[in-house]
Amino acid sequence: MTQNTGPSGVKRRQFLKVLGAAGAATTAVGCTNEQVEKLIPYLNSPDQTVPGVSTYYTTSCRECAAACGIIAEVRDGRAVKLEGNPDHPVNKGALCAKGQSGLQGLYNPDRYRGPMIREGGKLVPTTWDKAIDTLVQKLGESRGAAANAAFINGPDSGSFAGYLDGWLGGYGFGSHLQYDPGADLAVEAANLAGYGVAMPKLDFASAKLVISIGADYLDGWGASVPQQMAFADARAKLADGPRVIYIGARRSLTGLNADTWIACQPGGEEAIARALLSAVGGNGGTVAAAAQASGVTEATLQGIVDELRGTKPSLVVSGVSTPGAGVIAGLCVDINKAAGNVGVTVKPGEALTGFGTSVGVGAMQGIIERANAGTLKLLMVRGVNPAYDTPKAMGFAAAMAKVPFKVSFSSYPDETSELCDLVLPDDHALESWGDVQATPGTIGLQQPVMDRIFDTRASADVMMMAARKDATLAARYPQKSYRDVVVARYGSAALTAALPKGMVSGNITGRAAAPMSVPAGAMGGDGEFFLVTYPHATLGMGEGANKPWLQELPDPVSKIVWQSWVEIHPATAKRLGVAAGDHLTVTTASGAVTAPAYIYLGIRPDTVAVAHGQGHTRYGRYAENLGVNALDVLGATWNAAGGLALTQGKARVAKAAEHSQLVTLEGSARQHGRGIGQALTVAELVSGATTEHHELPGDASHEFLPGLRSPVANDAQGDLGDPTSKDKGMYDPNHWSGMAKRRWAMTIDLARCTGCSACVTACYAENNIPTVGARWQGRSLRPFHTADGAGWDTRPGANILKGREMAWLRIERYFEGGEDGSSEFDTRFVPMMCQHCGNAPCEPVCPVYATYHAPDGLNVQVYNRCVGTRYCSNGCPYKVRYFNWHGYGEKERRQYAFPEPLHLQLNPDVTVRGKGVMEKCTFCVQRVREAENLAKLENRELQPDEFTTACAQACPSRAIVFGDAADPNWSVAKMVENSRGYHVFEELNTFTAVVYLKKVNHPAAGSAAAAVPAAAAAPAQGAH
Amino acid sequence: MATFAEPMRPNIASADVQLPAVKDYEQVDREISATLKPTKGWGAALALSIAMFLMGAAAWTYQIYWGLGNAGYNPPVMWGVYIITFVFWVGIGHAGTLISAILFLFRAGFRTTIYRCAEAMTVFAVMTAGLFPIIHIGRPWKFFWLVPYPNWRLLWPNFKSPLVWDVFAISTYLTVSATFLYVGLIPDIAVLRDRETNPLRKRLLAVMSLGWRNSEPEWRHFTRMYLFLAAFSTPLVLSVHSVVSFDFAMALTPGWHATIFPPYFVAGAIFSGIGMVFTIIIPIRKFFRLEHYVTINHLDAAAKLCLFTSMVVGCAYLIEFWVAWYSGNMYEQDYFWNRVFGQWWWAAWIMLTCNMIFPLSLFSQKLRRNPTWLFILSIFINLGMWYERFVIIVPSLSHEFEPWQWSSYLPSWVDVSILVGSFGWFFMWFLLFIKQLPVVAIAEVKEIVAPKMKRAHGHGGHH
Amino acid sequence: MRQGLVAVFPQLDALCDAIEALKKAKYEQFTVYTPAPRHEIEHALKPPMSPVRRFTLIGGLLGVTFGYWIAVWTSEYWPLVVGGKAIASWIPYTIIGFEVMVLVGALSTVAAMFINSRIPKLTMTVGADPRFTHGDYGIFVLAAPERLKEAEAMLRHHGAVEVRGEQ
Amino acid sequence: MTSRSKWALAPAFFAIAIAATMLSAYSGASSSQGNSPVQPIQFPHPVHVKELGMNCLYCHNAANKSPDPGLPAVGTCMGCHTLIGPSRPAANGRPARTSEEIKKLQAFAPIGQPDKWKEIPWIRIHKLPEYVRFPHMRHVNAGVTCQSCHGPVQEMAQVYQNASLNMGWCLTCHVNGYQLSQGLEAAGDTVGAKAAAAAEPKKARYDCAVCHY
Repeated sequence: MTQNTGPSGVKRRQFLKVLGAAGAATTAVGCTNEQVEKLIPYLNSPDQTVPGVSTYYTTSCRECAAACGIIAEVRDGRAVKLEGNPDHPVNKGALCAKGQSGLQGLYNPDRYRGPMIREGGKLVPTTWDKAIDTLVQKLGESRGAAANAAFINGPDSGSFAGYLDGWLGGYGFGSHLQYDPGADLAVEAANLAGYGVAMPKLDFASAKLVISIGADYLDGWGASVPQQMAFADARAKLADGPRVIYIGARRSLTGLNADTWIACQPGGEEAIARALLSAVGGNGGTVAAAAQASGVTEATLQGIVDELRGTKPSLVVSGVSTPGAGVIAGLCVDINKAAGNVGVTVKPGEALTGFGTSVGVGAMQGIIERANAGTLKLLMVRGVNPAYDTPKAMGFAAAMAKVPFKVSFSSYPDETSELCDLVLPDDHALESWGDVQATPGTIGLQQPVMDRIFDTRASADVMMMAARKDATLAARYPQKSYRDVVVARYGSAALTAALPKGMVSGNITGRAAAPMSVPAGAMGGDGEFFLVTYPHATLGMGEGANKPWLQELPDPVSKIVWQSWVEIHPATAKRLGVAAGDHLTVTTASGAVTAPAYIYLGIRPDTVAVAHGQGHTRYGRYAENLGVNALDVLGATWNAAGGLALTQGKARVAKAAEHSQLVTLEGSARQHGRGIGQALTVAELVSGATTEHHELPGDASHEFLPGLRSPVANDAQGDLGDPTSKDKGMYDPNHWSGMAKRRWAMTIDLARCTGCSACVTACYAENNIPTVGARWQGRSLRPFHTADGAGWDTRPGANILKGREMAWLRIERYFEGGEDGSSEFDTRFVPMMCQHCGNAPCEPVCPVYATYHAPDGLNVQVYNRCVGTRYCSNGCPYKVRYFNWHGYGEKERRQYAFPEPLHLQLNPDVTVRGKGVMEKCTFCVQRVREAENLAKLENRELQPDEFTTACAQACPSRAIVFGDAADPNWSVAKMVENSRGYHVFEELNTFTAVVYLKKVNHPAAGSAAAAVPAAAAAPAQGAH
Repeated sequence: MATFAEPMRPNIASADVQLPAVKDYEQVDREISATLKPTKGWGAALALSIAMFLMGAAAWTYQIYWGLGNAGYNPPVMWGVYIITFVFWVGIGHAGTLISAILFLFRAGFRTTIYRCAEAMTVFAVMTAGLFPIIHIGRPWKFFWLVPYPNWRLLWPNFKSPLVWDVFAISTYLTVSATFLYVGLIPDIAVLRDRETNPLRKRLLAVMSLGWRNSEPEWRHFTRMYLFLAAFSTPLVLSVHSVVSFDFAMALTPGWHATIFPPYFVAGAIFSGIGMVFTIIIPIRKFFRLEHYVTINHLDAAAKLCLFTSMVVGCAYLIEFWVAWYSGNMYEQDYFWNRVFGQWWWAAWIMLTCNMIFPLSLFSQKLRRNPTWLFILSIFINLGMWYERFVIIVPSLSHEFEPWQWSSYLPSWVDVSILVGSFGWFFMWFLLFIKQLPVVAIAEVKEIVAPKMKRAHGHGGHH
Repeated sequence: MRQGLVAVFPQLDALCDAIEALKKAKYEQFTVYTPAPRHEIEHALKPPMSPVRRFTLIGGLLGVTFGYWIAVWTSEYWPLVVGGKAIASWIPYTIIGFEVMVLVGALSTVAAMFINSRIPKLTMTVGADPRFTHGDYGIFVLAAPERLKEAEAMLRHHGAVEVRGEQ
Repeated sequence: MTSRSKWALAPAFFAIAIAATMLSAYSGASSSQGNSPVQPIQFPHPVHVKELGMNCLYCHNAANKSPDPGLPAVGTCMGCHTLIGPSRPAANGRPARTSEEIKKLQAFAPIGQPDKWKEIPWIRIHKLPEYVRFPHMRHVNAGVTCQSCHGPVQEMAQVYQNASLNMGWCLTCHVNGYQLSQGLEAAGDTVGAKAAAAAEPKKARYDCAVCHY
């Protein structure tokens, strides 16, 4: 999967409209229609491509500022999968859920199919000629005065920023604004001031103690993938890894991955930071003052302070979202400096250079004022949606209405583009040229991986076309297209050589200016509760909401999908008489939102929290009319760097009359002593005491033997099989097919897994898993329906409310401890997929052999043989089998999951399952076969670790290892022998092929958990 | 022949069940033939049944087109109303075979007048049950893959799967019980044929009677065959519900994976079947004026059997709980707690009340001999036994090993329509049957009616 | 060339007396009709054991063999391992063997009854009378024409209410 | 008819029923075997393969390196047919001829005007269901001749589906093995077939998940 087939020359690939001779393998199982099918050959064979064989192109991910390198798998002219570029310094081959969902941006069914112009109050399709003429006319009308026009762009650390400013300058306009509502500008500003870079590399592995003050580095804060990799690498050092403390009012995913959570009152972080600064010898504050401000006991804070004082090296990260964030971020810089962490755990030299180029709402305020004053004549917006993602209280949409002419370069109809007069839809990043600064000295290249699918144009090309129609500017734009600009910038030969790697050395100059400095707002509001809002881990500030993979990906903390929710502490919920799903209305001076309550242990009793990302009124079929927009309750309050304060103070919370069932994948949040996610403390790990071993009273003891109990062919016959049997057929290791020589297996290291869920999206992308939560995918509620769709269950996530999600791989999130409502609870993230049991309970019950055990150790599901008795699911103790209740893969069905052109993403190597068919994780058998075919083609044996599954490939924590456990040269064969290994429900004698490695916890020195091995865990394990 | 004043306490294990009001063979022919005349009430019941059946058929058609998602499945509860109803109807069938075969072997005389009704019930119940696996899989046209036949894919079904055992058991059961019913009917059809005046009907009955003449060699082979069929049906009926119970017992699921399942299911099946026999026979004996054939003594004897099986079933319930506790297996313990006191308490208590507690009333002879009470009780038993299967299937699947996947279940309108439709289907066939063919076995009743003798030395009742 | 006589008896003991008399008089070919099987008739006739049981045995044995065979043969035909169980697992195949045994055994039993009773027969049977399916017993005697008179007298003597000649 | 002969009919009926079942089961009634649609251009395989000696891989050039065999691009056709036009004068002892089909081809692809070229909508003949993976390169590289499955294409004036493409048909080879000599025989290579007569049959995996996933 990592083979790069570099292009021989720098030219736009001549992919013709046709998809090649392969034909799209998108028909569902069971349809043996004998329609006349056409075979359309190419007119001319494209170089380097073989029909039916994937080509791989490197490019850069543009879904967030981190600028990861990606490889796009292109089959017969269409991109089918995005994977991390293993050679890229930022993400080293991994890719988060957001990045992988770039494909659903590319193939989004609601994309603008061509330019649009406002006629008679409505946006109507137009031609590019007319659109550009209109643009040229409007540019001409406004040119001259810098204040006449404004251009708001999304975050872009590439050279396009300079190019854009150059173009704007040509008309006499001022520089553009890079608006990023989700960027932590306070931290970027403090880092820039303190370290000289906006986002230094956080080297968790070098630290012994990590203190995060609200920095959600695993939730999408900063550069998700590299931080997560570094964090997982650090935790994988086990006993030598850092102890992690999280300080914040709400336990985010980062908080859940910390060993200790200090439930600090919003606004109290600064005092804690000051106390910590004192601890390392700086001029800070006292612990008593911190305890006073934060609502945390003095003893607890003293413990942290002492720990920081006594532990070197440490790492203190700030990511607070209050108006005072700038001060706290500065304090954290001071702490790291005073503790000598700079250069050790905080590495400015290896900074992530995708950051530090954006501005926040503080800067948007200027545009709003100009618009309201009537001086703004022309507003251009690209790659960002300010009408949605600025607080409603700021009145952006109203101000925008006062601008005489608004141009949008948005690819998707969104709240902003719908207000515009001209829409010039941009090519998707996967269809266009560009570059991005990845790390100091490394530029990530962005190239089109396929021909554009709609009548869109790269914005840079549009600007060029407009400029060429202007006599004064035409000379400055001699190139045919932006591609030529990029080629000229790097040189044709150099670019040709660099593209296979996807990177060139160098630094992009002329990027956006340093962050602004404005007076910070203050905490305020009245009410009983603090209100914390936070960017959704995958939907971000709403930009991911139109991608069904991200909507269907459970929030890593709440496990809620397709819905907004209000987090509330169990004790508070009890006091208010609120049950899960009861609606809560959160009211501030700026507005109110109402959403169902999610009762969450990881939030302070005096705080409620709402995630951003939902509540779109216009952003395509997958985003619209879902949940609420948390920006509705935020005022125009920002920090000293102009970044929006997501925590602004207090709010009133009242129980509303409605109730909605939570659209969650969680059945029970507790393991009930069943040992699914197991953990060790460092002390236990070091002493070798095997504790928290899952025991089943009354059952014969099964002492765990590390590794796979029945590694190769024997597992096929099982313990009960006749070992002397002469006729094992292909299950005989000496059979000519050699299949039984292999035992595909997997290990999952829970010490690494952070629960980020990138693997889940990778699985959706690889295996054509339908998303089932959209409103129109629900079931019928009565026999007769009217044409308007009444009579169908149109609740968001209606199928998921019935437990019918299709995710082959899910991340279970169990809490241990905290039954009394205390903040001391442990979280276990357990990725759960088909365990490929040696003795699989699902197999013998199938009446038609649709599921059976393959000689190479796979538990196979043959879709076309499945008759749909669903007995296998009843037999499965892991509950990892999923049934196609509706025709998700059938175009003519209401529940069709791949509306055109989303179906172009479907993996041609994987069957799209039809109605009435059972499906489950296959260990990516298509990749196994592809690797075998390739090896055979090259007349060689499979190489160890030659390929891996989609989940393991994507995992930013590198928690998943896949391979042939029967061959000692594969990594997995060593991993299965790890002493931390265990099988889930081992006592059932299923002999699974998935070995989990226990999580390792670092309890505070002197705490009960650290002192007495397992004592803390035992009561929680025993009770049920 | 003595005349007995009712009530007389019959001996369930003896053949000495008398029909004092039936004097001679001609009376049997006359009275039982008289039941075949269609009445308005029967027509209305048939129309209702057909309407119910059509409703179910429409819902099924809808489900086939739009997908199983329109049923109430809530994974991991992947089996729902259809499998519950399947087991329910298979269970109903068992009483018929018990009465016609097992009680025949045991020489339990009270079976004679009710067995035809029970056996017809068996055939139609199994016919109904057989539909449900086909409804359940959602794509009924794939069902034939469960049947072993040579094919160009060179594929065969998996004989290790309990579902293939089901295919064999249910199809064998349906074939054997339908055959058993039919061969038992042959002499009766001959009786009808010889009494029939309508030439067309007479011709039809002649074909159906296969030329049966009541000759002694025919009877000789017939009784022998009947004995062997009864001998085959006896282990068959025990095996069928054992095999059905294997559908559950062979899976690892807590609450299913238990060795007690086969006897527990067989007892439950017979219990539910007797309930259904009461539901059917009590109205029939009233509306067809057959009180002097199906006497209070017969009902009393059947009620004792009902009480017995109820106690067996109740015992099985208690043993399940006890084993869950005694095993120390946390999954089982957790599951049973959740079943009785947790999420599913209401269903479990419907089951326990209807199947364990209400039937205890049959310890009272007065109630045993009260047809009205027996009828009311039988409705509760039907309900309770449907819920028993609900309680076995749904709570187990919704509360398995993996807490993350614990869920709930609620049937949808499709499920309910098909359930109701199955009753329509069953009663449609049954109602058609009772007006075409005798609901009381004429020949067998003649066997227990004293024959005419020229010498007055009593009947030759020493068998 | 033999000719037949049909005698109708309203009473069972009359019939039995007639049977015994016919046997004593060495009438070889006569058929008894009865509305319901009665042991008295059997005692009088002492007929040979019905051969149905042999059919049952053979059918059952064939069935059990076929049941096991189809299960084992198809498992070996395309060996696929499920749940770590042996490819041909004879223990569960007992269920198949048993069910097929019952099926084939039961069907051969019925077939045996059909074959031995010579049904289905669609033509009118000589010597039968609709009364024999109602309340009366009957005997159809087939004998040389010269003995018919004697037979008729014998039958009437024992209580036949009607005796008629039948071809 | 005597009653004895009536009884003798029963087994005959039974035998007919079994025969009918077997016939329907094995006949492959659902196969599109023999399907031979009229193509937009009547491409004469015999002329190209037999007379001109072109290798299958010249046009179906991905067959030995991809799961898909590949269909010649229009440019591949025009590589020759730019020069070889519809009208051929008599030469080398061969008579003059006019080809309607080359005219059609050149209508799809006018010479010298590549921007006016249109795709040729060939009609698909060989089609496996979507749930079957058939990697052509594994078979071609294992020495399975094209004719083993596609039949004597070199003789087909109009291509038809030669084999049933049913699962049982696939398995015959996978389980019993592919006999190289038979494949060569089908390809018309009698010499090679004789030489390969002693070769062991080449078996292939018959695990379900080799083809179905």
